[in-house]
Amino acid sequence: MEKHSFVQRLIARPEFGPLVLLLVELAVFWSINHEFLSVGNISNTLSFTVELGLIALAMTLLMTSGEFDLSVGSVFGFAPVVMWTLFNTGAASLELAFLVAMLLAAVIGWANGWFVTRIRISSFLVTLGMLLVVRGTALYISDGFPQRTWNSGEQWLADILVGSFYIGSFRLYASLFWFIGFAVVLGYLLTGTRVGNWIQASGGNPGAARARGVNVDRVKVALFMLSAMLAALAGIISSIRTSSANPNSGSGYELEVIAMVVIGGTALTGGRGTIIGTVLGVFILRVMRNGIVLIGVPGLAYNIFIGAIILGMMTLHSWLERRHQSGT
Amino acid sequence: MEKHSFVQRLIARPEFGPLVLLLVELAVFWSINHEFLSVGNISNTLSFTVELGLIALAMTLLMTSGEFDLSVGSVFGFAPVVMWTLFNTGAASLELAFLVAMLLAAVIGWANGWFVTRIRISSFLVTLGMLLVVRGTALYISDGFPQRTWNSGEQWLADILVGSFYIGSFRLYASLFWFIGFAVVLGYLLTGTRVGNWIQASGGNPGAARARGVNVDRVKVALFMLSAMLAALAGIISSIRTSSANPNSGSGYELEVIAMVVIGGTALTGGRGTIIGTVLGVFILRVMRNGIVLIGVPGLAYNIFIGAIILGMMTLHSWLERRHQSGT
Amino acid sequence: MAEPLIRMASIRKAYGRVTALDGVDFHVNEREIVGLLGDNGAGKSTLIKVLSGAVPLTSGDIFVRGKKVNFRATNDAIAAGIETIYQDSALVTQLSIARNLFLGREPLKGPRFLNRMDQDHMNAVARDLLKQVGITKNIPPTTPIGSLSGGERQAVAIARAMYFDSDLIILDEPTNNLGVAETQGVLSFVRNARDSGHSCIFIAHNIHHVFQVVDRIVVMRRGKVVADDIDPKTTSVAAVEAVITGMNEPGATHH
Amino acid sequence: MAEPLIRMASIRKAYGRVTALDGVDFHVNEREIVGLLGDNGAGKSTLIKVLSGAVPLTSGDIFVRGKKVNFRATNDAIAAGIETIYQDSALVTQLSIARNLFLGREPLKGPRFLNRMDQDHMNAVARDLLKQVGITKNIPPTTPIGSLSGGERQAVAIARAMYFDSDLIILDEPTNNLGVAETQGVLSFVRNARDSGHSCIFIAHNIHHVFQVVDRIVVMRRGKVVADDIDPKTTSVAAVEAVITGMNEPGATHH
Amino acid sequence: KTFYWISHGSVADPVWTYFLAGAKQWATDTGNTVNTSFHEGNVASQQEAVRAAIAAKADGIVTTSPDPGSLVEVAKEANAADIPIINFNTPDPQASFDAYVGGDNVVFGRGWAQYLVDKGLVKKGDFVWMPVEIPGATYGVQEEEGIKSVFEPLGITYEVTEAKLDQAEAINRMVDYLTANRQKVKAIIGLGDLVTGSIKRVFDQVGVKPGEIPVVGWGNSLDTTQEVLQGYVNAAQWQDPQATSYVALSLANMAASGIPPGFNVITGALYEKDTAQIYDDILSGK
Ligand SMILES: Nc1ncnc2c1ncn2[C@@H]1O[C@H](COP(=O)(O)OP(=O)(O)OP(=O)(O)O)[C@@H](O)[C@H]1O
Ligand SMILES: Nc1ncnc2c1ncn2[C@@H]1O[C@H](COP(=O)(O)OP(=O)(O)OP(=O)(O)O)[C@@H](O)[C@H]1O
Ligand SMILES: [Mg+2]
Ligand SMILES: [Mg+2]
Repeated sequence: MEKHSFVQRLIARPEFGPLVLLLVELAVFWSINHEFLSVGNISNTLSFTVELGLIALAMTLLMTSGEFDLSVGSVFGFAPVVMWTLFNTGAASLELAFLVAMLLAAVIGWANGWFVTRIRISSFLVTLGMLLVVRGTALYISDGFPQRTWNSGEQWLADILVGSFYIGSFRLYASLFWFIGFAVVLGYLLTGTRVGNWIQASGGNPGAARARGVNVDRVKVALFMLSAMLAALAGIISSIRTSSANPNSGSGYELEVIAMVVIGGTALTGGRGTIIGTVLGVFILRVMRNGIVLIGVPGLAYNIFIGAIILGMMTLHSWLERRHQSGT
Repeated sequence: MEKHSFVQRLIARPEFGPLVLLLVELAVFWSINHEFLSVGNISNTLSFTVELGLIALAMTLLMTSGEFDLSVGSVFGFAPVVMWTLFNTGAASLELAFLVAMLLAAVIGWANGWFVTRIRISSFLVTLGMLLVVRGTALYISDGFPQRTWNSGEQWLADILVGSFYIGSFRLYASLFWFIGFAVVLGYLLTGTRVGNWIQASGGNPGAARARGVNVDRVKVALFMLSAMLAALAGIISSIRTSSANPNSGSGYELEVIAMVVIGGTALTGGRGTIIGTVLGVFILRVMRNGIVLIGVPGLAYNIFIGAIILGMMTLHSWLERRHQSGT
Repeated sequence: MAEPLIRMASIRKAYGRVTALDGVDFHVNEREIVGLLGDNGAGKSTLIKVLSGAVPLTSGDIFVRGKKVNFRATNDAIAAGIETIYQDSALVTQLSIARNLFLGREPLKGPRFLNRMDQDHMNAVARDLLKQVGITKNIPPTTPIGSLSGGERQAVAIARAMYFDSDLIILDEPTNNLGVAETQGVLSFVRNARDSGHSCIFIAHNIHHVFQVVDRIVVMRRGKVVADDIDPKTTSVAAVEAVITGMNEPGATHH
Repeated sequence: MAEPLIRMASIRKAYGRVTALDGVDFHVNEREIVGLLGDNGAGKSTLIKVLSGAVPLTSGDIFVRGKKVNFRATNDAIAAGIETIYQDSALVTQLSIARNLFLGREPLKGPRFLNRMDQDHMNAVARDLLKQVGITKNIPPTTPIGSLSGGERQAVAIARAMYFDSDLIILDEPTNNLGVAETQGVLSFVRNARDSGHSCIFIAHNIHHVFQVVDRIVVMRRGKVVADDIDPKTTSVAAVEAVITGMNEPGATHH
Repeated sequence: KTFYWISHGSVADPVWTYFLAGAKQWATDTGNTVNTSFHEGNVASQQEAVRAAIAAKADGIVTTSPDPGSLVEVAKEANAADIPIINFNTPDPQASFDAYVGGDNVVFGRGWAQYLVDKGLVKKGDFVWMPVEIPGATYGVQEEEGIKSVFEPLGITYEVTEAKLDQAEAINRMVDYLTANRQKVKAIIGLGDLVTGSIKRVFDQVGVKPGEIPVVGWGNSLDTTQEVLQGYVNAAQWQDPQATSYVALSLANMAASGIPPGFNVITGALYEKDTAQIYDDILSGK
């Protein structure tokens, strides 16, 4: 009963479903257009993937603790606007401006957490309200004008965050290593540490966790702050890479990020989360968007395909789950 | 212990919080700009309110049963495009086109319900996928071009749905009566009927409801269909009133509608819902948007105000709730 | 002898790799109260969940009055006359006592198409039932379940079974949480059930309660039925305890 | 006599308009096992929820070893040495047995800043505890709570109280759902608790269980303490039952 | 006096920033109050805003047209209430506006297509890619109409794709598309300012040299003026966004003072590398 082979153990893991989905997806797209796995395309897909991925990592922990955050997209747009406004007006050095932007993000996350845990408003309403406030503030302080970033060329900070280099003809961004780093740290945090146990308990049965002396509120506030700060970091990385800090960038990311996390196998209702699953989920969605364009779907039908593939993949996913549940 | 005055009973009702919010809001806006309560402005606010309100009514029932629907906004845009495309190309009479559009909406709702109840995918992913498919289809069939509706002048169907008439200088749209009608019927359905009891039980404890022989799946599928059909009706009403059927209209409505329902006091997690609360929630949000434009908040700061007011009002709400909970 | 009311044959149920039921044969005759005993995790709850259609079985057959049935949902079992009170009491905490009592069987009033619930009737019946089940405190039937004490909730679940008569009533540990008066209420309810022509499966860890009311005792251990015809009138409590823990078996080991 | 370990004075607790506790005085001495009895809805669970900081009190004072305390959250009570096993068993169904056992007190391994849980240690302890509490079946400690039977869950909750020693252990109906062997495990655990210097509050509807282990019995009825110094050695079960149901009172009425 | 400036545009669209700047400048210069609002293509919400302005007894309203025909009713109501209502940026001849200030998207679209044809950059059988932020939004639809009238008779094919109003997303989607269709695409028409302004970053990412694929499109942003100067974009359309707002408000003010405007003001110019510096200077506020 306790002796099962490696394959059986792999199949029993909750991440097995998303893994199969990703492989199927890669195989299908590749068979239609071999360019799909070309060096140029992979490098291109990776660059944007990790930016959304950073947010998804933090969102995984937050959703495991039973809350979610709709304001990440607006923080993604807000933080770079603050940073580059400060820098471009000469009010601060780039390092200081970066710190100020991250600090503001932390405050936003803290405020989200405060409303949710103290005032006990549902995180849907709190973060929806915060989304509007933050997005509005970004527009207001920038007067709607995008901030220029291209005098960032010689900055060590910019290099550390998104410096790109080539391995052969393969262009890699430093941001990929940030993503890998955060994935490893947060994955370890969730599964291997005491805090990870608290996060899962906070989402699974907050009453029980509180009864055992876990400070559920502090856990949630910390995760809201993490989520806002990673969103800010992702936004700053993106602004440097695309050389523009537009107050509107990041709109609509919230739903996409939540979709990535859910496809990866994290429960929408809290208590169960997986970082590996999220990493797979991030790739599943990004590869899908890239692949659909690459195989030449008509432009206006783009959304039809994205939606249909989400539905189709989740059906496959649920079928895989059920098969393994009813096993033996 | 069972003898409490009318006031006490009013305060104990869950709808008391939203009611106070609405009154506070009306008072504040009116004190800033007296035009706010002018006949013209009230009639203007009402007309758009009821269209979003129709969707919110159906969403209340759906959320009480423990699910929600992100695809309503896209159905709102899709249904009128279908109807007017059929009519304008001469493929069908207006009545037939209307029926076809409503039927398609029913099919969309049924599909949502099928994926959620049969395949057991979370309604977040299902309706997000459906949102994309439906929006994409609307774009695709219309090639992105809005459909004209102004040859609708002489149609009885258009009159029944949105015909407007004056009471003194007060302009009323027939759609208001549709809203009132649906509010009464659905309110009665939720609180007074057997089906209403099933809806609440399906959201509160689906296992228990199933154990008692309630067909939870059928309840949910029916509510998904209701939600899609009311969204389609609202979209058609709106297209006639604004004389344009744009494949993009309705985008973002889903979050606004859910916010209305939640502000009204319906639980995001299911089991508890109130139609009266939703009607109040609809007015709270619409009045807010109208008032903000009227008192002359700068366009770029608009979102800041909306967000801040949502947060402020929910704080007040939660304070009212707690006061009454802890009362003697 | 006639076909029993319920017959379950070679029932197997596996949750993933865990085998909860391992070839169980079980029957209940007409007008019979069967006590189902067994240690924690023996498979009692799983057996009755299978019987009431709440979980699908892996293999095996169920017969009701000799006719093979295939329960795919609780509705099917209810339609076949099987009513169940679950251990993890299946109430909707947000709904009122009366609405819970009648959930799935709400009485209607007025024209059918209006689908109007007869709330006055529901409240009146609920008030009565609460008294019958032994609750002396005056709890309004419109109180939501969420604000009841543990025992009061259990009493509501019991009251539900008392009201709707079915051929077979299954009670999974109904006396847990119950006070003295309420426990007596349940036991006398079970006794009355037989007299009014019903059958009953009674699961409890308190062997004394079981002995007071049942006609026949069935014992399960580790997913198997190990004794299925113990007569409480001719057997001692201690002997039954030995069967439950497996002490009576030759070469029984205990760690 | 010295100050008692716990003293609660004139405790009132109202849920909205429902008064659950109506001026309760209650104390527990050092090394004392107190049995708390009372009918359903008498206020027992509410009393101990107040004592463990789970719900705020409306008025009244709590003293621990003579020092007035103000429990605003369960953390405060745990810090003061009060450990509680709730009736509606407070486990996280998604987490494994071992993770539930150590929730809030996870042992660490390696450098502190790594915050690394010592999972091997946790699993080993969990395995031991399950045996101690009477579960003979071989359940891996990594099994999620969600796939345990009702009694197995209760046993896990008990095991948790056994492992972390506190000055006062509160058990709210701990023997519900438990089989014969497991019940004996709990009762002997309570007896040992006193010998090793702990105090204990034991709530149960099974008066026989209570009689077997407690030093003193307190009875509540309708939010009030109606007897607070019954000695189980000198009183009969029937007499206590009469106090619980209120039959002993002059002019007691019963509907 | 109080004026309402109501736009169907999105705050996310850089060009609207310049429209807004013109309105603000006018408010500062004249000392009047201008209440501004954006409605992101939502017809119902825009109608509501215009009616709110009428209810508030505004001295004048300037508004864009989200969809031809959609403001016919409310324009009548404004006329009835004796409030001047000026249309800008997107025309709607059917509505009873007092005047129109701005360009004509159909004409712009035709201009771009004609430019590509006249310069010999595309010929029969060629394929032109036309990214747009929001397919179905009026501006893109009208431009497509103009483009179609030139390309269709010549047998030139084209495809519209969605880029989204988000810088990173837009770049990403455009890169994806260009990677897949690099051989096929003979020219690009950027139907909006955000997509045209992203061309340089897209070309750099995919490895297309400036000028390798001819590009025309909107030119109301600094990104685009720079792209024209550096040779990524061949020709770009200037719309005078600030001036459009400014003049529209001036007309409204004039009408409010009892002088009815009896004329429309048409704006716009297509610029190439040689004149791009002028617009670059305007946009960077020099
Ligand atoms: N959350 C709540 N809201 C409102 N009333 C409540 C709530 N919890 C308990 N009550 C009421 O308080 C009273 C005492 O409840 P409590 O749970 O303390 O009883 P108990 O003595 O533990 O009963 P049992 O033996 O049935 O568990 C009950 O009448 C119950 O209805
Ligand atoms: N959902 C589930 N998933 C996996 N295993 C399960 C599940 N439910 C029950 N089991 C396992 O099946 C076995 C039998 O459980 P069951 O609930 O039938 O026991 P029981 O006899 O009712 O015990 P108790 O007296 O403690 O209620 C247990 O070992 C349990 O671990
Ligand atoms: Mg059981
Ligand atoms: Mg209790």
